[in-house]
Amino acid sequence: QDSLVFAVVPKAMNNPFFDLARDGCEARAKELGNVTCTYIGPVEHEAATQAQIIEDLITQGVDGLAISVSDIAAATTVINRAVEAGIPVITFDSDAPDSQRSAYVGTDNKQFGTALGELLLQVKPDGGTYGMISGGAAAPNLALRVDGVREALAGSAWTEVPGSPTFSNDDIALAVQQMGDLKTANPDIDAIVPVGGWPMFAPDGWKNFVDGFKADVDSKALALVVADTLPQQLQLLSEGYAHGLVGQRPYEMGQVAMDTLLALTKGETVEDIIYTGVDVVTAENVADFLK
Amino acid sequence: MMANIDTQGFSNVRRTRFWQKGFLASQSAYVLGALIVIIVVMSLLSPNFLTAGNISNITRNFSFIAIATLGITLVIITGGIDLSVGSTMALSATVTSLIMGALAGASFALFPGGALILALLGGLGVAALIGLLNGFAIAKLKLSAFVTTLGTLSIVRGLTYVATYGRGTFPAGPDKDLFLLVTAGKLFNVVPIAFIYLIICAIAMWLALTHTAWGRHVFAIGSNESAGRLTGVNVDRVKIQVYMLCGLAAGFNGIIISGWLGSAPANLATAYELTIIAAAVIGGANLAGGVGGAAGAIIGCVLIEVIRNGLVLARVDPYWQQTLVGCIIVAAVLVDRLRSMRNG
Amino acid sequence: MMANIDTQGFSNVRRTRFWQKGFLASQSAYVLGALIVIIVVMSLLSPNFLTAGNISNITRNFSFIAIATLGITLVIITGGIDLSVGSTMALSATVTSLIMGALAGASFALFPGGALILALLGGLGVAALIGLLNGFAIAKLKLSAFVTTLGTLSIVRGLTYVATYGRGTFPAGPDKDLFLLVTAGKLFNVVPIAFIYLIICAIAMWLALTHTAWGRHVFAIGSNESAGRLTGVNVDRVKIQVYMLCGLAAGFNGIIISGWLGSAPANLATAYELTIIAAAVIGGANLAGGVGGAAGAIIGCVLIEVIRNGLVLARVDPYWQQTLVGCIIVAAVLVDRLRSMRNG
Amino acid sequence: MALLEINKVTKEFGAIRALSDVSFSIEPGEVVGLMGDNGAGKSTLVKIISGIYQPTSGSLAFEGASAHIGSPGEARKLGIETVYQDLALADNLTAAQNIFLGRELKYHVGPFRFLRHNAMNQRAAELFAELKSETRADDYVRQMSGGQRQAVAIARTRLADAKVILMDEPTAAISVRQVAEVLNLIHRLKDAGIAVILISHRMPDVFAVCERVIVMRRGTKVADKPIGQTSPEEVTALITGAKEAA
Amino acid sequence: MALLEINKVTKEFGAIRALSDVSFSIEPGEVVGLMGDNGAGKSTLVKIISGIYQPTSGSLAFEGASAHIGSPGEARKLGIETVYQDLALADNLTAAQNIFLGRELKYHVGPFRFLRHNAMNQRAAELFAELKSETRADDYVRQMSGGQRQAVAIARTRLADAKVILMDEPTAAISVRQVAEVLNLIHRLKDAGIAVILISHRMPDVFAVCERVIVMRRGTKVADKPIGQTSPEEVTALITGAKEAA
Ligand SMILES: Nc1ncnc2c1ncn2[C@@H]1O[C@H](COP(=O)(O)OP(=O)(O)OP(=O)(O)O)[C@@H](O)[C@H]1O
Ligand SMILES: Nc1ncnc2c1ncn2[C@@H]1O[C@H](COP(=O)(O)OP(=O)(O)OP(=O)(O)O)[C@@H](O)[C@H]1O
Ligand SMILES: [Mg+2]
Ligand SMILES: [Mg+2]
Repeated sequence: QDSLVFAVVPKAMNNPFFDLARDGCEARAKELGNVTCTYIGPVEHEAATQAQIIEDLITQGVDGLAISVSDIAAATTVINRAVEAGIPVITFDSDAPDSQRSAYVGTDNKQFGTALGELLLQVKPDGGTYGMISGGAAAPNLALRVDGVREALAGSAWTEVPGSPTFSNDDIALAVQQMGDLKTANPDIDAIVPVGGWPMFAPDGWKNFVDGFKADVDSKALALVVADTLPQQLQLLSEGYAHGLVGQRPYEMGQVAMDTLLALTKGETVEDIIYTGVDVVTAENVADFLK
Repeated sequence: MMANIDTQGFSNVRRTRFWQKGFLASQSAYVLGALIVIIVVMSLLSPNFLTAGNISNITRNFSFIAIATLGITLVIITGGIDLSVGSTMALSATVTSLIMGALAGASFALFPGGALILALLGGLGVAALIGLLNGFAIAKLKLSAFVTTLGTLSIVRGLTYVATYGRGTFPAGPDKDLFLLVTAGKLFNVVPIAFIYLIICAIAMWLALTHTAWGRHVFAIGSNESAGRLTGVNVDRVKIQVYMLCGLAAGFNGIIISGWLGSAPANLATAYELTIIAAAVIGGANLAGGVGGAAGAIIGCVLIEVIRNGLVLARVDPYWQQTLVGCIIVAAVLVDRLRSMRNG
Repeated sequence: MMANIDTQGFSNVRRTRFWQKGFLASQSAYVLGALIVIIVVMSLLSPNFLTAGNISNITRNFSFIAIATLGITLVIITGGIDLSVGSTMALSATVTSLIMGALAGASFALFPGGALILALLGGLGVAALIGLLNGFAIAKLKLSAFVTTLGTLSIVRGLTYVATYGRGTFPAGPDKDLFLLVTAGKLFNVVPIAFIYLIICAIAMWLALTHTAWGRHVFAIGSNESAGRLTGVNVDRVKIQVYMLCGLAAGFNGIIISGWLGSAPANLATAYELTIIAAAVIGGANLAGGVGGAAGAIIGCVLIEVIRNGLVLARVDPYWQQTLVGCIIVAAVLVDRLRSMRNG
Repeated sequence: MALLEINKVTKEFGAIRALSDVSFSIEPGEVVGLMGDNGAGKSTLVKIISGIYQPTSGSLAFEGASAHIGSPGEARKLGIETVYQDLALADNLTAAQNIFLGRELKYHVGPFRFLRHNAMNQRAAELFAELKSETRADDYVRQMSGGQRQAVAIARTRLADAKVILMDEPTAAISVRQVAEVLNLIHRLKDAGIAVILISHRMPDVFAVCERVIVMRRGTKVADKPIGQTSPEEVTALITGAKEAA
Repeated sequence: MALLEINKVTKEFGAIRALSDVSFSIEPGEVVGLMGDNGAGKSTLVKIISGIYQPTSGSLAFEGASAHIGSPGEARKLGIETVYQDLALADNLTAAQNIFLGRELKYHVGPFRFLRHNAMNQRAAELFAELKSETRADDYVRQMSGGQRQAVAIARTRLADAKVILMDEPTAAISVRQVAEVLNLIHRLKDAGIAVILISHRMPDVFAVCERVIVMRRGTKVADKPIGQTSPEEVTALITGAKEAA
């Protein structure tokens, strides 16, 4: 069989999360041999640009598309166009369920948020006030996570502070600044839950913030439960700079995306929804993840 | 304009050669030359580049920003700037979607297309209002155009998020098909309708700029605002009109994009303002004011889109694409140096 | 400057009142007034606003963009613009991190701090080089500053991605602690060291602008470039120097941020250029050239950071925050109208 | 009834009092010379009459009625036309375009009005010929010589249907023979009943065309005399302050 | 040996030939008048000598050696100083700052050199007093009257250590008594061995100070005569083209 070109389209190329998905794709493509993984997307999170790039990829005649959907309705339109052009399409990380895509590979974001909330309950069952930090205000998967957290904590002793979530627009420096702002605005806040790993992507900025309230953090008076499990986050957790992490598996998403697309080109049927699962990491099991 | 009536009898003045005047002596013409070279190179790099499908894609894509670029070119000719175009595109599209949705659920029935017309009026009305506020602050309160429109950039984007709670909207209701037809349709199944709108707008703008007193005043304001004022030009009114037109163009453009996407996400057209201004400037508009035109604006948009599309099709490493886009943009304006050299 | 030596004997000239000249008659002073009002309002809205911890946070946050704002103010005074500052911050931080990492693994041993010095030189060198290229294209090739630096914005950001394959880097190696100390440390455990750098840079800039021939030439170029050229000012050299200083300031700022973050992500400082330019303009720099100063640049940065921080502390609905930021920025420059009214 | 009356007009710019309590009046068809040293306030006075500046105190009356002239547009509507010292030209337009700026010739096509390019160019060329100026109507002002620019500014006034024309050093940059044409022009304007205020540093010109001369010194009016009752020497003494008032 | 020699200089701007085959030379300490109608090419010639424009063809020689003057800076270094017709002032600087632009007075502090603000302001005030000009050294040029601006441009040349000074209509906007001062200044320059090229439309001034007059018409030199062998009438005829050449 001739070589196949599968394109992986992230929401934004400036987000380190998608780098892991890319690495997974490329690694699996190499293993498969006859598959090339093309990773391309808009530099910043913006729906129309993503749609245009997908159109270009259709023109280019790629053999399969894996898309992390930036805007559901917008992506639905182009996905259907790609399918009409005979290109198998799957979504990953972020879904467009009503489109003609063949499968979704990734996290159940609602469940992901619920897991964050449950982890917080586990870390600090007696409750208090909490604030969240989100990324782009328009990202549907982040909105689902925020909802998930709220759902898990509904009926518990936890209440959300006003002004939450703050939107960091995926800007790491801004996310750390917002940690400080949340704590300053609500000096008695009992937990901060970033629904993406942004502030911890700046390890020293994070440490700097935590060091200001180290005693509170150590005594869990201030609980820190964060999304994502990138290596630097695991390191921080193992050093006691956070209480728990809930991670997606972007690397696996990339791998599974390649497998699924290959299966589709061979004419096989695939599962409609393929969850890659979540990892819940706390001080107890962090060593396993750090390896 | 007729040259010879009055140069007769000037012993030291030759006839102006055809390449020394009009379009051929403008930056636009030289950038057009660069564009043609780039098109040739791209078509050599990728066999798919000059296919009918891709040409139609390119046409549609540049039409998306080109109408807004026409609007901002007007503003730039008056020596101003408008950073709020991207946000205006988003809010205008959002309002149109919201109204369509609201009317779909309305208890009273409208004549067919009625909801669409109301929705379009609403979307464009908001865009015009943003332009009006910009223009008022700049012309009457004499605020810096940069700061004012940076403020509106933020205000309008914020309102877009507020209006939909960040979720974005999509056009719905009985008129949805009609909406898609008039925004994302293709004439004779080939020519994107957005391109037709662009051509109509461009011709209207060209007529207004070169053959009406209003256009003359636009250039006069950009060239020497106080001279315009002293000779009785109603500078404030023209400026407000120009910002309103720019807002309208951006809003119209936003609505068209949302039709093509079938959605009006709240982050629509984020950071488009720099691309749009760049397209205008590459096409020959001068940020110092007094220079610019419709043809140049379109050439600038085509250039930017051809580079973007061409590099994707040529399968250039995406990390290098951004670098190359920058290089080609600088190279394209560099050809304009040839002109200054030739004209001494 | 001494006013009275030569106005003696002009029967129709009074002494200039203290509020009619110098800083008090500048836009900066009026914006400072607006800033104070905003601070009072914010401290009423949120009891935590004026706590020591928050003041230290604010100080640090605005220092992060303020050094780059000083640099861009120089460029704006000459009548130019530099859109590539955000990208330069990122590349400079990335290069510094990369060199530190590479030297950590090097087989030869350096004296303590040696790796840091090399890394800083590398990072700042890259920043200066970007500035040099911008300056060269603008001064010598006479390209439009907007298009050139928009090109470098894209080129430099692309190179940052290429250099790390989009992954970002982390400062590492034996000198890491020293690096954190000189970038993110606090003097006497209170004053962020970034603030100290800012004050030093601002004083140096103030001295250069008001008390050296070079500064005078910077203003002359922005006020009337050809007049500068005609009176024998080496316009091209000054322009290139100004763009280099702007690049250096941005690079230095980027390195400081990366030290504070402990990370140099590839998307560091994305879209900061507009904020930075806005800070400069709000602080009184005029995009038309010839006006601006160090104090104003800092006031502009403080204003923007106070608004951002204050709205979060006041627990304003995050969807409304963006809208309010825009409104307050416009309102803050509106006070400058008072000045024109008072000066007739 | 005086055409234009200036009543105790004062204008301050910060610490500078450019005009203090200046009063005079002008009859229809009168040609008045306004002289004074550099910085005496002549241009400031012209700018107040033509609506650019508002007086700090004092008032104006036009055709007997008290007039508030808020903008150059309003001044034009009253019939006050001005040749500004800094010429007020838009560099990126041609000579003809500048001359017709704000009063373009148009033709109608349905509801639209389009420019009559040819007619305007031709008329502009005629005006330059009339002024004996070496200026080409379709050249851009940007690339014109100093005198050509001034010719454009003067040609503008020929189109206006004005009652009074203020000329702020109209002959500063133009050549010998055009100076003569401009003086001729002023004579013709006077014959047509149009009043002229001529600001000039050229004593012979003022004495050749003006009926009356007003001298300013450091913002105050120091003399206002029929030309027959004074002499160039006296005026010079008044300008330099050698003579206090007359 | 001639100080400055112009050799068949031609300058074209697109379709306009602003200068065609112009040649002349100037001796040290000579004062030459350059006259011609508007648009005759006088300012273009000045700009070629001062390095702003490069000739389309033809060459220059300075002090006997062929000179390529690539920029105004180079011209200044050779000892060519110019008062430009458009004055070349930076509006956002004060009069004193403009006068000293490019040759500021400084004092040393270690490796740094700082401006001597007071010294410059004082010297500028002296220069204005010398020119009998009503101009204040610490006023911004932006807010100055036309004549005050011109005074600033003239004052500049007083600082230079020049061999030849080109004055392009230096007296266009200044008042009567300063015109006399400028003519005095030219006499003093001549006495100091400095050559002057004076462009002016004021016949009496040219005849008062120049030893020789060069007349241009539509880009060509039509006359080059010692002042004693010609008359205002002849020069006027040459300027207008009534007389072809002399
Ligand atoms: N906008 C302004 N701001 C401050 N001062 C001004 C302004 N305009 C004029 N002046 C000052 O007012 C005075 C009068 O200026 P004006 O231009 O009226 O003089 P003028 O009589 O026209 O002189 P000239 O013969 O040189 O043209 C001058 O001292 C000038 O510096
Ligand atoms: N940069 C330019 N581009 C095109 N044409 C120009 C340029 N500069 C001057 N010209 C033309 O060259 C001719 C000579 O202009 P120049 O300024 O030398 O005249 P001048 O003799 O100084 O006249 P004036 O007495 O009015 O100052 C004019 O016709 C003018 O329009
Ligand atoms: Mg005047
Ligand atoms: Mg001239």
